[in-house]
Amino acid sequence: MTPTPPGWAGEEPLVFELGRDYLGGPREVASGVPEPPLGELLAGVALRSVPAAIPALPEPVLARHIGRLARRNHHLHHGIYPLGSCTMKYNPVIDEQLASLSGFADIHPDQPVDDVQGALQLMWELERILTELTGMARFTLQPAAGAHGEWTGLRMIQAYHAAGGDTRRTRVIIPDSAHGTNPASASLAGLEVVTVRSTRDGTMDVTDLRSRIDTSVAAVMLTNPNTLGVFEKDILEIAEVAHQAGSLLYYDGANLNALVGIARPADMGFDVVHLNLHKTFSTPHGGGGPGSGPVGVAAGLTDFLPVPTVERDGEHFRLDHDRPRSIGKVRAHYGNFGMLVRAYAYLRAYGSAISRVAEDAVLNARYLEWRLRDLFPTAVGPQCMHEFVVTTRGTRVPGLRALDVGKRLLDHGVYAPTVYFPTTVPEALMFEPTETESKRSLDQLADILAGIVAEAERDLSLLQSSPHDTPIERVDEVEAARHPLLRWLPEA
Amino acid sequence: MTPTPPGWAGEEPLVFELGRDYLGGPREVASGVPEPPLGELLAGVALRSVPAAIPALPEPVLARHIGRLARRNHHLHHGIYPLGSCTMKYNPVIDEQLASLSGFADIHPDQPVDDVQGALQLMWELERILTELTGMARFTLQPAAGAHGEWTGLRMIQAYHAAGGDTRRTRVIIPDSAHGTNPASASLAGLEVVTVRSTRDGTMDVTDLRSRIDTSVAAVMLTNPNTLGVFEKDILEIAEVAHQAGSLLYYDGANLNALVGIARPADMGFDVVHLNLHKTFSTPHGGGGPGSGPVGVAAGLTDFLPVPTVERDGEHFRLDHDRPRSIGKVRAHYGNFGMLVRAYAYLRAYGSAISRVAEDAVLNARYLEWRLRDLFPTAVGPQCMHEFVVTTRGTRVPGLRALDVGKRLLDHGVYAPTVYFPTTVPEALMFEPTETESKRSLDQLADILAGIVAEAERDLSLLQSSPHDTPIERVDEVEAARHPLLRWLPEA
Amino acid sequence: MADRVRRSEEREQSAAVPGQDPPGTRTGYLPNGPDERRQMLEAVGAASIDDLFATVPEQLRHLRLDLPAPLAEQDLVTELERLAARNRPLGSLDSFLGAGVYRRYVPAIVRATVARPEFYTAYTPYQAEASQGTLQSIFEFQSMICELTGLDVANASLYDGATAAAEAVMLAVAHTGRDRVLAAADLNPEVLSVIRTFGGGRRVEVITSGDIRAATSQHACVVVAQPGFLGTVTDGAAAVEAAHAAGALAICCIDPFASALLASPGEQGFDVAVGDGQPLGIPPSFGGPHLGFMAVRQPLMRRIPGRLVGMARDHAGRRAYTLTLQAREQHIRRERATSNICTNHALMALAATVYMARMGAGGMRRVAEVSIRRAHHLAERLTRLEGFSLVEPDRPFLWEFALRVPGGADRFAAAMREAGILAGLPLGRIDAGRSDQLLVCCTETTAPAAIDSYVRAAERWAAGSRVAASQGAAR
Amino acid sequence: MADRVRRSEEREQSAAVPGQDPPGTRTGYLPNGPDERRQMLEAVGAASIDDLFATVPEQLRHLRLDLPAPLAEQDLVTELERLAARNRPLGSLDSFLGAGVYRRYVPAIVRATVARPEFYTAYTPYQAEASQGTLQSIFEFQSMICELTGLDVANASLYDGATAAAEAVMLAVAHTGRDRVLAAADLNPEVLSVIRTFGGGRRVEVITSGDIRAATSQHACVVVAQPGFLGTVTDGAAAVEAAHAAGALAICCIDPFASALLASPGEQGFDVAVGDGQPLGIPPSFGGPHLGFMAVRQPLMRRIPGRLVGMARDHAGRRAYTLTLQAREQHIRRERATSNICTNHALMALAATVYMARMGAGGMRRVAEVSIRRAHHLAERLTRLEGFSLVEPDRPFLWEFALRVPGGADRFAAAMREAGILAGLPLGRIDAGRSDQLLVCCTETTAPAAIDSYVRAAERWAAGSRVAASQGAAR
Ligand SMILES: Cc1ncc(COP(=O)(O)O)c(C=O)c1O
Ligand SMILES: Cc1ncc(COP(=O)(O)O)c(C=O)c1O
Repeated sequence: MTPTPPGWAGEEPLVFELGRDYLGGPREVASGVPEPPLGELLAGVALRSVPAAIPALPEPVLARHIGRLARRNHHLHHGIYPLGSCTMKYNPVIDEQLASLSGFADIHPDQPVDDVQGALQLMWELERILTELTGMARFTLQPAAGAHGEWTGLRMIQAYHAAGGDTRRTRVIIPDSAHGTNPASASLAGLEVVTVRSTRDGTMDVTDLRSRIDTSVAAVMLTNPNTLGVFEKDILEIAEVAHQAGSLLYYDGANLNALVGIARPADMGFDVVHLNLHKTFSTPHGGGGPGSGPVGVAAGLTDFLPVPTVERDGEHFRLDHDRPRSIGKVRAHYGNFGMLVRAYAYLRAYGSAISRVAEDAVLNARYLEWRLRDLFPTAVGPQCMHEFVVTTRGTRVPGLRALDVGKRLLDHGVYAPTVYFPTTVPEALMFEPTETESKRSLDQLADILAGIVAEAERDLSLLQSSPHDTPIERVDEVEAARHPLLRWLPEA
Repeated sequence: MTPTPPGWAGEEPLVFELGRDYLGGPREVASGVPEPPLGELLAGVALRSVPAAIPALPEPVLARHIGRLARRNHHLHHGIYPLGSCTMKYNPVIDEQLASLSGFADIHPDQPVDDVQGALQLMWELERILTELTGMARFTLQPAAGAHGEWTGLRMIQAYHAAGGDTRRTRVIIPDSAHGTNPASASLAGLEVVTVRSTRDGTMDVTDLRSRIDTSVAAVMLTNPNTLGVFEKDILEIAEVAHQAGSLLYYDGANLNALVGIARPADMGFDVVHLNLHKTFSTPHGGGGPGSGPVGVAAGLTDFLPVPTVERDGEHFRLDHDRPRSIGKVRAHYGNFGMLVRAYAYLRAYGSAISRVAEDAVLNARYLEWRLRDLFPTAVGPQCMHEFVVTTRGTRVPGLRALDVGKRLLDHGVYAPTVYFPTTVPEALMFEPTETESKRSLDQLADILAGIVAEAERDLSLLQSSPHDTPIERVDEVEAARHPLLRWLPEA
Repeated sequence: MADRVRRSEEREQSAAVPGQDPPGTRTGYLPNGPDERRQMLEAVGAASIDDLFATVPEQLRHLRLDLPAPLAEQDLVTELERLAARNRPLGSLDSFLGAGVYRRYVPAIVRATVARPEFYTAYTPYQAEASQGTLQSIFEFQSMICELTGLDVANASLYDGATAAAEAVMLAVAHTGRDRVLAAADLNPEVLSVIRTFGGGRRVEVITSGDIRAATSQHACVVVAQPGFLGTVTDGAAAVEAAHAAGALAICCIDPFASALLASPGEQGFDVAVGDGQPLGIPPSFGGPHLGFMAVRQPLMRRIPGRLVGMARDHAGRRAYTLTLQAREQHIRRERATSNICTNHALMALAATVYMARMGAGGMRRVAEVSIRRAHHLAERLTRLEGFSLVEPDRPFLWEFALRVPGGADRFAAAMREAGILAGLPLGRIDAGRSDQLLVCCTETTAPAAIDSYVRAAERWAAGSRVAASQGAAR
Repeated sequence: MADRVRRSEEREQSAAVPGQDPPGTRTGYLPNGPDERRQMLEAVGAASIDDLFATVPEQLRHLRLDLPAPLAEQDLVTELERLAARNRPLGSLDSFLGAGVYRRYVPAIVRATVARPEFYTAYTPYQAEASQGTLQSIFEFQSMICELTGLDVANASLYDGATAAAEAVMLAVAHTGRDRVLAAADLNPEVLSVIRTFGGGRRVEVITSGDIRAATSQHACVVVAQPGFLGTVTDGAAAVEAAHAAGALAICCIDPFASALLASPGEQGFDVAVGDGQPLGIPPSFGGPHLGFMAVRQPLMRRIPGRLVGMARDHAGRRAYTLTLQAREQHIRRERATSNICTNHALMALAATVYMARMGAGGMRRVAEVSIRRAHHLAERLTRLEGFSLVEPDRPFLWEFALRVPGGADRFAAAMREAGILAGLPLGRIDAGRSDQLLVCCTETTAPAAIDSYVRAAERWAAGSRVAASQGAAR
């Protein structure tokens, strides 16, 4: 490989190396008012002794810095992003433009309700659509992400049991294949985690569940389809088991893309549901967030929703803060409203055709799984929903590792699938193409993977040292963790 | 070099290869009116027999196509763009956002004037600023680019002479170093071109001018500083010579960036001036356009301005179409208004500090010239204004060609300077850094060039086969011209 | 302590603009501060900035310009928003204005694309290796224009439809060596007057005629519009026949949506098609920047003005795009170039390319259809009112029609404007003989409710003019 | 001929949504058409789409959902613009609302950056090699937050200032093993109630007190705000001293602009600083998405929740950035993670990073200063009016102040709103005892003319309430 030129892919300095002007800055507005010395206005107040070492970069310098950083990112407008469990679907451009309308972006949460009727109506209508899609009685739109929703839901479940005088329920049952946020959220809510095994077909082991459930269990938490991309076929039985033990059933909606418009969590017996609008309803991931994780509840739990709720009186919308059984506030204000606008726009674009999303998501996954059938063994058989897990164990190439396949994909302008998750599958590669990839794109990915396996058969080291054509090669992670360098230092 | 991966830099299919759907398309609005068969509404009209082969691409497919094409462009947010004569200065982001305000973008040229007072005021004020900066009496903002402005200016000069009963003036004097549009515009105006030599110091040869000027000359066209980046030191004498012969003096304002706020064409004796807003006043180049080329005239020529002009009556602004001596219309409507908004915003940001632009533009050029002093001989000595021309003739490396240096720069994320222009200098490299490059960026460019020359001394072939790290290598231009393939063909 | 900081800021002050600027703040978009400036001046051996301009005669320098104070970005926004607020956007009215500039829906992805710095901050793609994005998109644009017009070669863009028409005429003049032009009387008047100004320099005589069959062997070309300025469909085949019979070129000024639906210029035998691509994803913007396009038959390839992008191979055999056939252009041929055009409207061509790729031929056709249906529906309802009639009732029209209104078109339009309706272009402004006529346009952005409002307001006007007429009779 | 085309379109129809859809049109954002779908179904051996869902019990399927019809993009815009128009943007009013959410000027480059698909369509940067852009920008964000707060380690973002404060409390609880929290009485009430909800699950007791010195050895931490909710400056050093004396952590909820001007939390001795970065280039957006940030001292590094980006080397020795110390996080540690956070607010952190890099510490300080000057000027003028006074006249304040108004704050605010002025937050909504008080805010976007309007309107109100009072007295 020729050395990476500074131009197309070379190192980019830090903001701190591009300027040292900690005192200047862009031209500022005139105050337009009398200007007594600041010391008079802030008598006795301790001011900074030295300015923060944050340089003011002239716009041309900053713009180029941003332009060069932008080019160092894989993103959806560049190539497929088949990260399993993450639902990296296309984010409609119009939704970005709509969310930035001043009527949405430039409104304050403390404005009089008459000033924000459109915002409240949007939230009210979005809540109605989400209830229709899930069968739940009501939703809170407040949680900022899936994990936040999980914790909010668990807090409501705690409140529900407590309100029934049942204070012994301190445990949550979670399958071994669950996403890490499930146990972490339980723990943050002060609940203890009980893990239930999966069967060989990847679904929850109902026998194991029966053996572990008792009156100490506040909730059973499930993802459906689960993180292996398999529909929990025994879901109705699981619901019965949970409910009979007095437990509630919690739905981690991260995988709703497989079922949206096809089947509803409420009908499966779920009592509490969180949705990831940044997955199923296409609000962008933003390099890590923001997301939005609304939580829906069955009729018996609506009293516990966080305050405020959005209510409609005829043609008028209002916020209801006066809910005495509420778990309280889970964040400031009313939710990631900008994300709600995007999700609402997305849902209105599909409207009654929303099931087409799930249909194509599943068809795409099933097709890609089929295309890869001779390359990698699947974890649990070939009947996936919107995503599937394969393993590099047992392929034609001994020593082939999931990580190396993922890294080599980067050289082809394809992001790696989720690797080593779920943790129940060794050397897992978890593919979720989503419905917004074309057949052409899936065929391309399958061809690239076939090429990689063939290449690995010839020379595994090429994979092991990959990627080669990305802005950087593999990072020395061990050293990074051993001597963490987490910030620029002025004197460094 | 490893083969370019399809991901980071590989070939991108054409739109026509990404879809074949010539009949479908995105969901459309309902007409909301009765829908008789179209044949009834268009009785007897010949409709297309086959649809145009323009496919409708689903948004995710199109977005990725655009994203991948975008990455294949050098641009100002990626690296320096030192194209001489092109003034590739930074384009402020705010100007883009302001031009897209609905109050500017969503107005129709035929709206009643009361609906567009803000637009007319903006144009009126912009005209005032341009007259202040140039000393001309009035401007037309209509021409869409510099060349369009040149032709418009020459048409006014023709009208001026004709109005004075002087119809024998059919020739234009243009220096040999002039930009190609100058003679081409003259020719389009029906004028004959007379070329005047430059002296060794790069300025116009006044003796040669005197020998060629006579009563057949309608105008002398000059760029100042000229295309060698040299101020026409004899400009006042040239003006006298031209005027004494009854000729007018035309200013190609492409290089005003060297002088804006420092000196004015009117004071130098110019009668007609065009400005390139897409150079001096930072409206973006857009991959080739649109630009904007307003033309200013001295008091004696204002009658000939294209219709309409923008006039102010007290607080009210209007369009004046009733100008009997006008040369008529040079384009539809009133100008590239969106560009005028950007230029106006730019000029208001600098306001009375506008001379800082010229100061830094010249300082940057002079500094870069100084940094390159030992690498390349300059064409005409080291006292450049905003740009300078060097040559690869007579460097340490025999056989070093301007083209090869330019191509090798591309490997470093730097665009090539203008090469082989002006045509009066063999193997010319024409650098115009502009005022929006930092010293750091200029030092980097100088270092890269030093590296390239050193490399060439060792191995010229590396340059001759460059670029290596761009999305494509050199193109077979001869073959391209011999068998021009100018469009995709459905059956190709 | 704040004061200590303040004092050290004063260092930064040196080169700042005089006046009330707070220390350390910077004006405009200049990356170099006083330190860099000092270092650079020293390096080049200049004692001061003034020294740099020593070659400029002293008497020309030291201007005292009357310019407003520099503005902070925030103040700039306030200032420009104030001006923008003094305009009434079409979106805040019910607009029926067309006449060559159309309010069509611009898909979000079109707007987002032209806002990308990779495209808008790039220059003309001289260095193909670092400009494949722009080059490929232009190649796609050329291909689409060829598809749309049914012709063989399209260029990378011209300024607007009017200058494109003028360039086409110049092409015909050069090609035939003739100096007369026969233009249909119903060309857009803006287009016609630009043709005249272009022709003027080279002493080309432009004759308009209602009868396009009047072409003779002195004519370089026949120019017609599809649709005509008044929205009606032109018999292109007849124009082509007449032109070719006279040995002249046949030029068609075509609306791109007309081309998506009707028999294309190529299909009808035209030699050159030009037009304005504004309706293809470009906002009205008070008349510009819009997009001139031109397509010609193969034999005219080397006469086409402006840039051309070709598909080729790079040295590694990869597909590559590059500017080609540059020997036609000003930077090579100077006074013998086919045109003086250099900067063109590439970014607008990109907008049109993305628009067409999003909509496809099918989507564009449906946009045309919905526009036609709405216009016909409106025309039908209006002409039921007393005193309202079509100016050309016997000619088929697309989405625009000339309407005769009672009581004067200017007064009618003013009254409608009071009701928030831009009723159309009063044609008396262009032709005094048409002061009772209005050019009315519908597009896919014309809401059905706006059509209802138009009809209701026209009803009121009709009633009013009935009263006025009867009062006039009584008087 | 049009009909021939029409008929062939019907092929495309097969999988379309039932109803009035024209043939061939596509709904939503699905790239595959009926042909591709057919091929794929065949390949996987499914007879129909329905077959794909065979593992879902029959009784759960075949929903009949009550959802609106799909919308074309143009109709979607109409619909959403209609809703947006039912809101009154702050820019169309004279706004003096703050209370934790500020209308600060957002530089154009900030808006343009977060609109770039390279950033907004990327995922959490798991694969460092293909995510250097996001990773480096987060590293820069972390560094800036450290600089701003004067602390050692900052994370890659949290949801908002309120959850950041709650996470800080959880960190203190875990770190100290104690379960009581002493919170200043003037914490933002939103922040305080979120801390309570977070604490509730783990049975952490949150006590508020006006006297922060009440910290004991049972307290995990002391939490104060800079400035306090009512805009006044907090004596951070005193809080730190009290906390540390009790062996508790000192946590500061800080406004980033306060941190640009005042002695930083680090300088004052705090262990943890949290806050909301919304004022750093993020629009109010009705309360979200905003930006939680957190910085801690070095010894607390491994307790910090959320992602951390570190600078490292790649195998070729180049500088590289990567997610690091992941053993704190849920995907590794599951129930023993420091927090459950996964998705964070990275794009908002990018906005803040670009904002800070554009403004610099100096620019931010001047923004703070102009806000302070305006607020003090307004306060000064208002308190000259009869019946108006500062609630805390003896404490220095920054750009917000609590104002006592005659006649009831709610009524006053409503009357001001009639005049187009958002006069501030009526504090009675939060604390019934403060129904005569209003929290008033000025920023650099508060036009001096708006201040004049406020004073004039308040004068009218004062006059009116004098009249009312005298009438009341007369009655
Ligand atoms: C199955 C599952 N559950 C929960 C989550 C957590 O959601 P969030 O990242 O929005 O907090 C994820 C996210 O990746 C997930 O895939
Ligand atoms: C010196 C000079 N004159 C004229 C022009 C023509 O301007 P435009 O490209 O805007 O037509 C240019 C453009 O490059 C130029 O550099």
